[in-house]
Amino acid sequence: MKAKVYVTIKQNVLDPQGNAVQGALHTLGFGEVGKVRIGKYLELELDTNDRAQAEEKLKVMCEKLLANTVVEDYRFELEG
Amino acid sequence: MKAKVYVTIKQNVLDPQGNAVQGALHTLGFGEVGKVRIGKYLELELDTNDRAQAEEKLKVMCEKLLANTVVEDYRFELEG
Amino acid sequence: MKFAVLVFPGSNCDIDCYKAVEDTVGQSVDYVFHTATDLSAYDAILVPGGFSYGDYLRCGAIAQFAPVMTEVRKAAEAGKFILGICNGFQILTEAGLLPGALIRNNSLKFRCHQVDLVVENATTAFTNAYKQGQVIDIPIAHGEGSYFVDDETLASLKANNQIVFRYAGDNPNGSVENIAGVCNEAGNVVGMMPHPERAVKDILGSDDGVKMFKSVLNAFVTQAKSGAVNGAGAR
Amino acid sequence: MAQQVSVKEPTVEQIAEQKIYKQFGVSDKEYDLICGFMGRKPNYTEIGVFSVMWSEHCAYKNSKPLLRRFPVTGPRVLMGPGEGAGIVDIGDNQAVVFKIESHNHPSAIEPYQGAATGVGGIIRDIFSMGARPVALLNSLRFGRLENERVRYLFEHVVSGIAGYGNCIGIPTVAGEVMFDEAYEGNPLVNAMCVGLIDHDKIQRGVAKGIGNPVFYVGPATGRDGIHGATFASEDLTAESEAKRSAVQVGDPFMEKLVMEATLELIDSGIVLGIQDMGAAGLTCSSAEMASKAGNGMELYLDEVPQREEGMTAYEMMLSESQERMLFVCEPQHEAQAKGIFERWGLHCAKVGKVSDDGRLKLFHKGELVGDMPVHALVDDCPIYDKPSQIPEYYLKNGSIDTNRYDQVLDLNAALQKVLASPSLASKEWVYNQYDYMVRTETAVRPGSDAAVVTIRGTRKGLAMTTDCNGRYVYLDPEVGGRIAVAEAGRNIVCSGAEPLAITDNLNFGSPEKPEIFWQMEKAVDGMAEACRVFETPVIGGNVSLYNENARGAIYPTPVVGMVGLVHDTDHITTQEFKAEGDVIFLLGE
Ligand SMILES: Nc1ncnc2c1ncn2[C@@H]1O[C@H](COP(=O)(O)OP(=O)(O)O)[C@@H](O)[C@H]1O
Repeated sequence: MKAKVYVTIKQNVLDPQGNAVQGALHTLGFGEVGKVRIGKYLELELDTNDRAQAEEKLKVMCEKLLANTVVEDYRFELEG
Repeated sequence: MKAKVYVTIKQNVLDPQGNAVQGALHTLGFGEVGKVRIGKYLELELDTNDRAQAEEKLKVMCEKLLANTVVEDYRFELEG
Repeated sequence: MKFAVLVFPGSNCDIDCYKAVEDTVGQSVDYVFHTATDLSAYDAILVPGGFSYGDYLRCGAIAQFAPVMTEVRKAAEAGKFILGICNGFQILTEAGLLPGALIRNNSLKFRCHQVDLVVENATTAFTNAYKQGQVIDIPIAHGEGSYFVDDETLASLKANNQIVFRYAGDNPNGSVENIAGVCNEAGNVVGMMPHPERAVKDILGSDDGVKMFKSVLNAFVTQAKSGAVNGAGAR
Repeated sequence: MAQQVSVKEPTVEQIAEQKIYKQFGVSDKEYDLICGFMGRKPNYTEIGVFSVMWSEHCAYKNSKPLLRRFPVTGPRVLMGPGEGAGIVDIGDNQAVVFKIESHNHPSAIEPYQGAATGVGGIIRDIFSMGARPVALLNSLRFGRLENERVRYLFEHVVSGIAGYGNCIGIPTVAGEVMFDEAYEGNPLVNAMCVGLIDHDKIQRGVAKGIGNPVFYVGPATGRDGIHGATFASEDLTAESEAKRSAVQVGDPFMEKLVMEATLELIDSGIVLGIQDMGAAGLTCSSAEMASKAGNGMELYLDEVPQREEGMTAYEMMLSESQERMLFVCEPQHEAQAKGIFERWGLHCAKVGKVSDDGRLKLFHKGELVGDMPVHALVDDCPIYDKPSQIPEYYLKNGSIDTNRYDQVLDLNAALQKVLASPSLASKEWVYNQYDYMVRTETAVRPGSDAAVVTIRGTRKGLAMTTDCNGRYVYLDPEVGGRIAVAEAGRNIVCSGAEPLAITDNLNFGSPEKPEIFWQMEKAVDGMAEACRVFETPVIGGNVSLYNENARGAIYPTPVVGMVGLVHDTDHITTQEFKAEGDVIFLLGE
């Protein structure tokens, strides 16, 4: 199976990176760009066929390692 | 409209971060985890209703700024 | 000879580059802000280390669009001497003035320490005072200094003698073929991750970087002489 | 008095009846005092402002009587404790500015950002005095590395320090790291910054000149770290896990812009008073600036740049968003000030006015939402003389005959064991992540005794170090306190410098416990005595209390940051043996 994990910065937490990119896009003439938020995107190959178990495990992986839940949210999708 | 941009490291480029995460997940007991690749995930708010134009512009943003095409691939989705 | 040290809002080795010019070759040197639109007064342009625009997203990604970069491109084409150090190197690759890209160190950590470099090409504007194959002691200080080029470009770099420096000992960041610095085809634009401006007197741990500044003065003097013959470019 | 229109905020009556102030760490007695100073009961915003101003972090209500025991003057001291940082004369119209600050609690919760914002905060303390920061140091304590969480904290604290310092371009030149079970769950992250200034550039945080405008500069205010100040003065419990929103995120690039612009602004000579927004942000900076000038201040909160929608007065006053400053200049200089900030891509907003009534008045959406006497906020917090009691462990240890240890037979094995301990092992893994060379003035790098940073255009240099052995202080606080100062002094002298002064960070457990208060008292006495003997006055510092959890308190850890003057760079000495055949001497017993 393949998992896609999206880690995003919590809404009320400052995202200096997103702000910098927004500013740069404006400078480049893309005035239509509003808020930009930058997160992480992970692709994991999982050697298992048990979907329910995979979901459970992914949750643990995210909580423990992939996301820093103090400042980040996460969600994931399972494929295959 | 809202755009989601995925920037991933090209297949032939080393992804030390992905490897490190894979190693860490194994140490944590998730032996089923195979290859891990880490990229960026951006959410952009776009103040426009012209989908075709938005797509075109996003492509330019990606090529010019959001991805470095020497080492990264990108793709995006438009919503709304 | 007139040097420009570019200043992006997040540059932090600008002062060091400025002092290095003063202390090594004693030529005139100015800080030039990232908003400047004219570099015609300068013979050499130093693109210093630091974090240009915070280096969010990717190092040097945002800086490539600074107004002054248009001028840097012109200067490169005109054959002026351009040296990008650390973040300056990242900016020059992002701007397409040098081939390849710099990605995160394979250790995933910032690394700051002395390294040994081999001078692979002692004919560039910034390395002519060294001997070919000479090993020099210069510090590094970067988190994203792993040099990457695809195989095809690598072959052409080799064919054109564009690899300027290689790490002599351990590869500190995972760079392809230990590459620490490269130049453009003409050899007037050089980019490197190590910091020669931090190796200009004994008290700093090494003075092996002095010759980089001497080299460019040499190159300038040589160019000026031949320019005088051709009736162009002399100052 | 207008009540904030927010469903969430308790009313004046609710605060009184349900004793909501207690959640802010305000005692019944303190609440009564506040009502007395106000002449009425405070509303939610006001009690919030009082609670941070009267927290240990801002008011030093438990430690002030002890801090008074430190020698704080000397022929070279230009500014002692009280301002953002202390200042010591180094001749030629130059002076050195330095201070240490803790970010222990934030780092325990989010190690990267906690450590990073700790570094950011101490840098602002230095440049808000008008000084150019030239070096950073840190002093770190963690539990044992066998523990997974400890390794996580260690790794991310170090990256956070590196991430901030490297980006802003100030070299991190020295520090110390120790590992001991006593710090498990309560890591210590103390950061120190050293700056250089010319005498005539020294700034103070004063709101001078009735009617003068007050400007805000830096990024917009968000709901970051609200109540961080009172939070830092509470025990770390399971409950604080729930207060996780208290995490601020640092933006070193923004700080670099604010720093360059601020130094340029100060250089222009138009600043009358300037202060950074540290703990308790807008509250602390506005109240203190008004107090120091003997004035009042009006703040127009609608003018405060806001990152999030619908922020209340309470949230704006208590936000700890990073990289912000407050300054006062004359109205005719407004355009000039704005121009300087614009050059660095920053906006500065006029958010208030210096007033003559000695009150801090807050206006929001056309209404007066807070009105408090500045004096009460800044100076009238009750100071407590806590009871002190000799701990049992100390009495018990007193009877141990320290000469009765087993003789060490296998010296090689013993040496190897010592060298293998993480506290003594090489810290290269740590400091190679720090850019310790940027600015090209670092003559002695991490890895020797004290670091030395040279001063361009002179033959002078500054030697600097942080030291403390918490175990010694635990075993005998008074002797341990002396040892901390003496060790710092030795490090400075060994690098070829004359010790000038110290800054200190008193990291202790809960002062409510008489045994802990005794540790504080004795350690301070020991340090004070050593400072007198070495003629190194204390020119500033920081106090971090309540460093304990269910398993107990940390070792008492009064970290000493000392700076010395190298009179001639030829006198710089480094630690390593230089050549074969050189004679080795052992000094002392
Ligand atoms: N956290 C740190 N940051 C920067 N430098 C450090 C840090 N920890 C240790 N160092 C440096 O490593 C060297 C050795 O440190 P340490 O083992 O504490 O020895 P000591 O304090 O006895 O000199 C010192 O030069 C010190 O400055």
